[in-house]
Amino acid sequence: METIKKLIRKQSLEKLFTTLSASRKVYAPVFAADKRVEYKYNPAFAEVTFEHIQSTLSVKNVVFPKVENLMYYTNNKVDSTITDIDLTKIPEVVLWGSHPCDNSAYDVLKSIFCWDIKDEFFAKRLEKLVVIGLACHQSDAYCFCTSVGLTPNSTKGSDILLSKTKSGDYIAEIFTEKGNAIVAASSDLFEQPNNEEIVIAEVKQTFNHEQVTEKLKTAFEHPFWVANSLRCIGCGACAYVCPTCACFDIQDETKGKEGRRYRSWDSCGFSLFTLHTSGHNPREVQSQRWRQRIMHKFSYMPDRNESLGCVGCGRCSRGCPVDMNISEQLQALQNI
Amino acid sequence: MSNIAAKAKELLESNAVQVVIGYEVGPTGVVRPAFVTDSAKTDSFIYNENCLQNLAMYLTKHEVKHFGKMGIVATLPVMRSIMMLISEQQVVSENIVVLGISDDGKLLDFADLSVMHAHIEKSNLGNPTKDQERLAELNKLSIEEKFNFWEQELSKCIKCYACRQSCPMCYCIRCSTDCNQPQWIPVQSNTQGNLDWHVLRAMHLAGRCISCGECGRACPVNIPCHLLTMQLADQTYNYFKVHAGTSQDMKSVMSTFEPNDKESFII
Amino acid sequence: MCENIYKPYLMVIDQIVEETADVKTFRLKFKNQEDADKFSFKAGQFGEYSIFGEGESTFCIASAPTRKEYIECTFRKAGRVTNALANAEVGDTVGFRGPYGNTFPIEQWEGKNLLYIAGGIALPPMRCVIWNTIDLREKYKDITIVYGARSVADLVYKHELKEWEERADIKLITTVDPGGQTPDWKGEIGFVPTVLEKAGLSSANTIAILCGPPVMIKFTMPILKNLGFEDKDIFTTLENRMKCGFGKCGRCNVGKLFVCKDGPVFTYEEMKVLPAEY
Amino acid sequence: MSDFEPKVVAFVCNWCTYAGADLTGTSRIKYATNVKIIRFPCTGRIDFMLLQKTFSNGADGIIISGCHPNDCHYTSGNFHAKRRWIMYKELMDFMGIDMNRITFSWVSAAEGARWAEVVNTTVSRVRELGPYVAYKKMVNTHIEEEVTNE
Repeated sequence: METIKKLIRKQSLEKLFTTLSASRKVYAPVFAADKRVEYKYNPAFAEVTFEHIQSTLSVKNVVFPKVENLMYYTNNKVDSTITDIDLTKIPEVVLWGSHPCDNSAYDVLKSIFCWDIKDEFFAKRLEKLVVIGLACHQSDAYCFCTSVGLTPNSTKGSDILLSKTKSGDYIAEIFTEKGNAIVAASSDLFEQPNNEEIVIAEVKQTFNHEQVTEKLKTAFEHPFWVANSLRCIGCGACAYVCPTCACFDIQDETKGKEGRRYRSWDSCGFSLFTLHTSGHNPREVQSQRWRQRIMHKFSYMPDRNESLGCVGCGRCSRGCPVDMNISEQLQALQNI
Repeated sequence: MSNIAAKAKELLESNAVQVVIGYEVGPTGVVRPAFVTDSAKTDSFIYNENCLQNLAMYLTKHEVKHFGKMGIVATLPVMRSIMMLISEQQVVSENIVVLGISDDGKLLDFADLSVMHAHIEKSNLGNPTKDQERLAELNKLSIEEKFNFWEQELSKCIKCYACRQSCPMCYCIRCSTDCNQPQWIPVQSNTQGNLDWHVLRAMHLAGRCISCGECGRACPVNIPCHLLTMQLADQTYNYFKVHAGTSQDMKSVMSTFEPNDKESFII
Repeated sequence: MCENIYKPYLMVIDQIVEETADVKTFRLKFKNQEDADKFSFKAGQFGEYSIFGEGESTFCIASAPTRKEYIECTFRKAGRVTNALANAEVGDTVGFRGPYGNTFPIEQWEGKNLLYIAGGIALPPMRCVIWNTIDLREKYKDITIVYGARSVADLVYKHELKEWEERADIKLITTVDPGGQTPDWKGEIGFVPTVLEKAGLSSANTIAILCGPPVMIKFTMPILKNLGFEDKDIFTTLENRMKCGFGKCGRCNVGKLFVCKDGPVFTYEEMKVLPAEY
Repeated sequence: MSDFEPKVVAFVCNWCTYAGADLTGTSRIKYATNVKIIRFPCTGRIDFMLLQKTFSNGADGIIISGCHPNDCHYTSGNFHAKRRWIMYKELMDFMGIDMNRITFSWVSAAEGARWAEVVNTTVSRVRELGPYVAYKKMVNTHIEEEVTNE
């Protein structure tokens, strides 16, 4: 459908939010007690922040939960049975106020989960998701969306994108039928847009992702990897906060005879990730694992899935205990 | 701090060490670990009050060890970690040169480990004041309040294991959580499993934690998990009069005993 | 209701063969006839076998696709799942997902000589293609199998080795590592590469299919090169840690390829351009 | 709560308390049937993770018992255990896990009557405390929220 532009006054946002909360789950960012920003289901509108740069964790969990059951089973040796998951129970969720980088990540995840056989768990959750994005009007030194081909007001992945105007009202751009349905249900809250200027954050481009991808084709054996990953301690923080990291583990958990098979987030930064039962590990040391992380996102994925595995949100660098700053590393890689 | 740079340069030039581990400032202004192998590049080393990360964890990291002898910029927690690592036979004292930093930020000259030992002995070995105050506050709570506090905090855990990875004492090549026969700690993150993990971590660090607080700093979701190990560090002293990481031939608190260890709860 | 790609078939253990002290072969039959009717696979493909409550483990399907009605898998007791499998009994239910991965291009091999080289527990992933080609015997010229293990006790498929040995249309060379022989051992003594070198084989019109531990591959490759094998005529089946089996979980990722989707069968030519992360 | 029957798990050492519990039986001393005894070679073998698993699998109380100090079949297993339990108890106290639900005791092979007393006092104390609701709640909460995302 064609993009529709509307204006919504700041005092009308609460009305829209409460209307939405009444009929479905709304997942919105709030400030936690320790000043971190986290997303919460159906918070009070007063809690919801419009002034955050980035939440600590990404919002990929609405389509790819950190733990997700794949089936239930009973193990009776001879008469074991399987019970399927009822995917029709997946609720409708409105994602409120997530930034363009996060919203762009759904396409990336789709290229992983649906490239060959379709992963219905992911696909169903995405289908039930409506995204009301919020263009960034502020940024910090870790943001680098402009370096990966996005902007602080990229529209990709949003059903509706709100952009703040100078007076504090919001311009709502509606891109999809899903978004349109939300606007239509509260049409009294939306007005014709005026010509007021909108505030968009400035994010400086630090590298050119196409050049990085090109460089990486021949950089596998480069000493760069060891030299620049010495301080990496091999935790999974970067992967777990990342909106596009989708590697997972599958495990069984039983109590008595009943149990479930679930998948949970995993990280290529862990040595256990690739360890064979024989004891052989194809990626034995941390530099190899760090290389895999960068290669996967910036070389293998563009090559294989035709999507860059990074949206420039900068969470991995903010969350890293040892400042493995990804945009700095990519900048360096571009020039090796 | 130019004298760290000078000392590092001297060590590298004389080939006394092949790498120096210290601190530098990253492009976003954050202090972070730095590894210098080239004597011409020691100028990037800095030292200020933000240099809090415990660098000792790199002494057992494969790629760092690989360089050969290591020089390491060491504040008190790092010195104590080094003592622990030597006493647990993870680091060979001949392989390291310690560039000690005093509490007021001055470069110390440690001719050998006995000098470092003397320095540690006369330092304040308790938990940092800020953390000790927080411990006292938590200890005042009722049992329900404590449980609620930790339940709430641990529900945030995403099992990224930054607490484990950042800890110099967590050097096991294969951690108990990585073993699945039996699966002590569930792979996925749920509050009960997270609690089990943090109990396991704290217990495995009982008598070994040197109160650097690195685990809590590393946590991306700000769980104060360092308080668990610090509480045990406190109690280790309380019961056994031992501070971890004071000498290179310290006996492990949890694998030794005294027949007259005092307790009041076993009937 | 949508199809759950993670849901396994329920299989019944129909037969258990103890190959060695820690290696077993299971013959599995589908619990539901509908599943059996729908199911088909090709030589080289693998599956995810599971004991409910312990998890899934990846092995190649060891039986030939020409033998319908059942599938077989051979595994060594090594980890949590294989230990649990080893404790299972005839009649127990296990889970199976598959088949996944690519296949040996046996149609392209028609009219050629086939040289199979396997070491230790690496014979099972090749057994499928070996039987497949033996069952279509008239389509291929000479079939040679070189199989080595640490000791006589570690040789798997002992009765099948005997059957192959007795057949005039198959040349079988078995070997055990020095010291691994028994007094009545009639095969070769020595490592696979050495035995291969001595065997006086030719690369003319021949496809080599190689599978074994990394150290065996490392020393066998130069010998195959000396014999004049071209990279594209050397096949192997790779093994990486896997979870999902269809290119989503990211575990078996090597370069831009997924061992589970683009493999497990690779030619040496394909492998050479991959990063050495397998 | 009147019909609440506590589930208590006892981890005991083979040489003293298990034999002691045997003596309780052969002496025909009756004691609470709420206890499930698990025999270990030595108290030194009782890992604290076992206790964690016991609570998460639904126990309301735990007893740990072994040889009196200096009586250990392996000379020092119980001394090691003692140090471990001191630390464990401090940690549990700090984390708000109810130590009134765990009894640590030394019961020798000759103390049949004492074993009955240890069990009875533990069971009646746990009975008064009621089911370990707080822990059970924590164990069960994640299952709904994470999976269905409902």
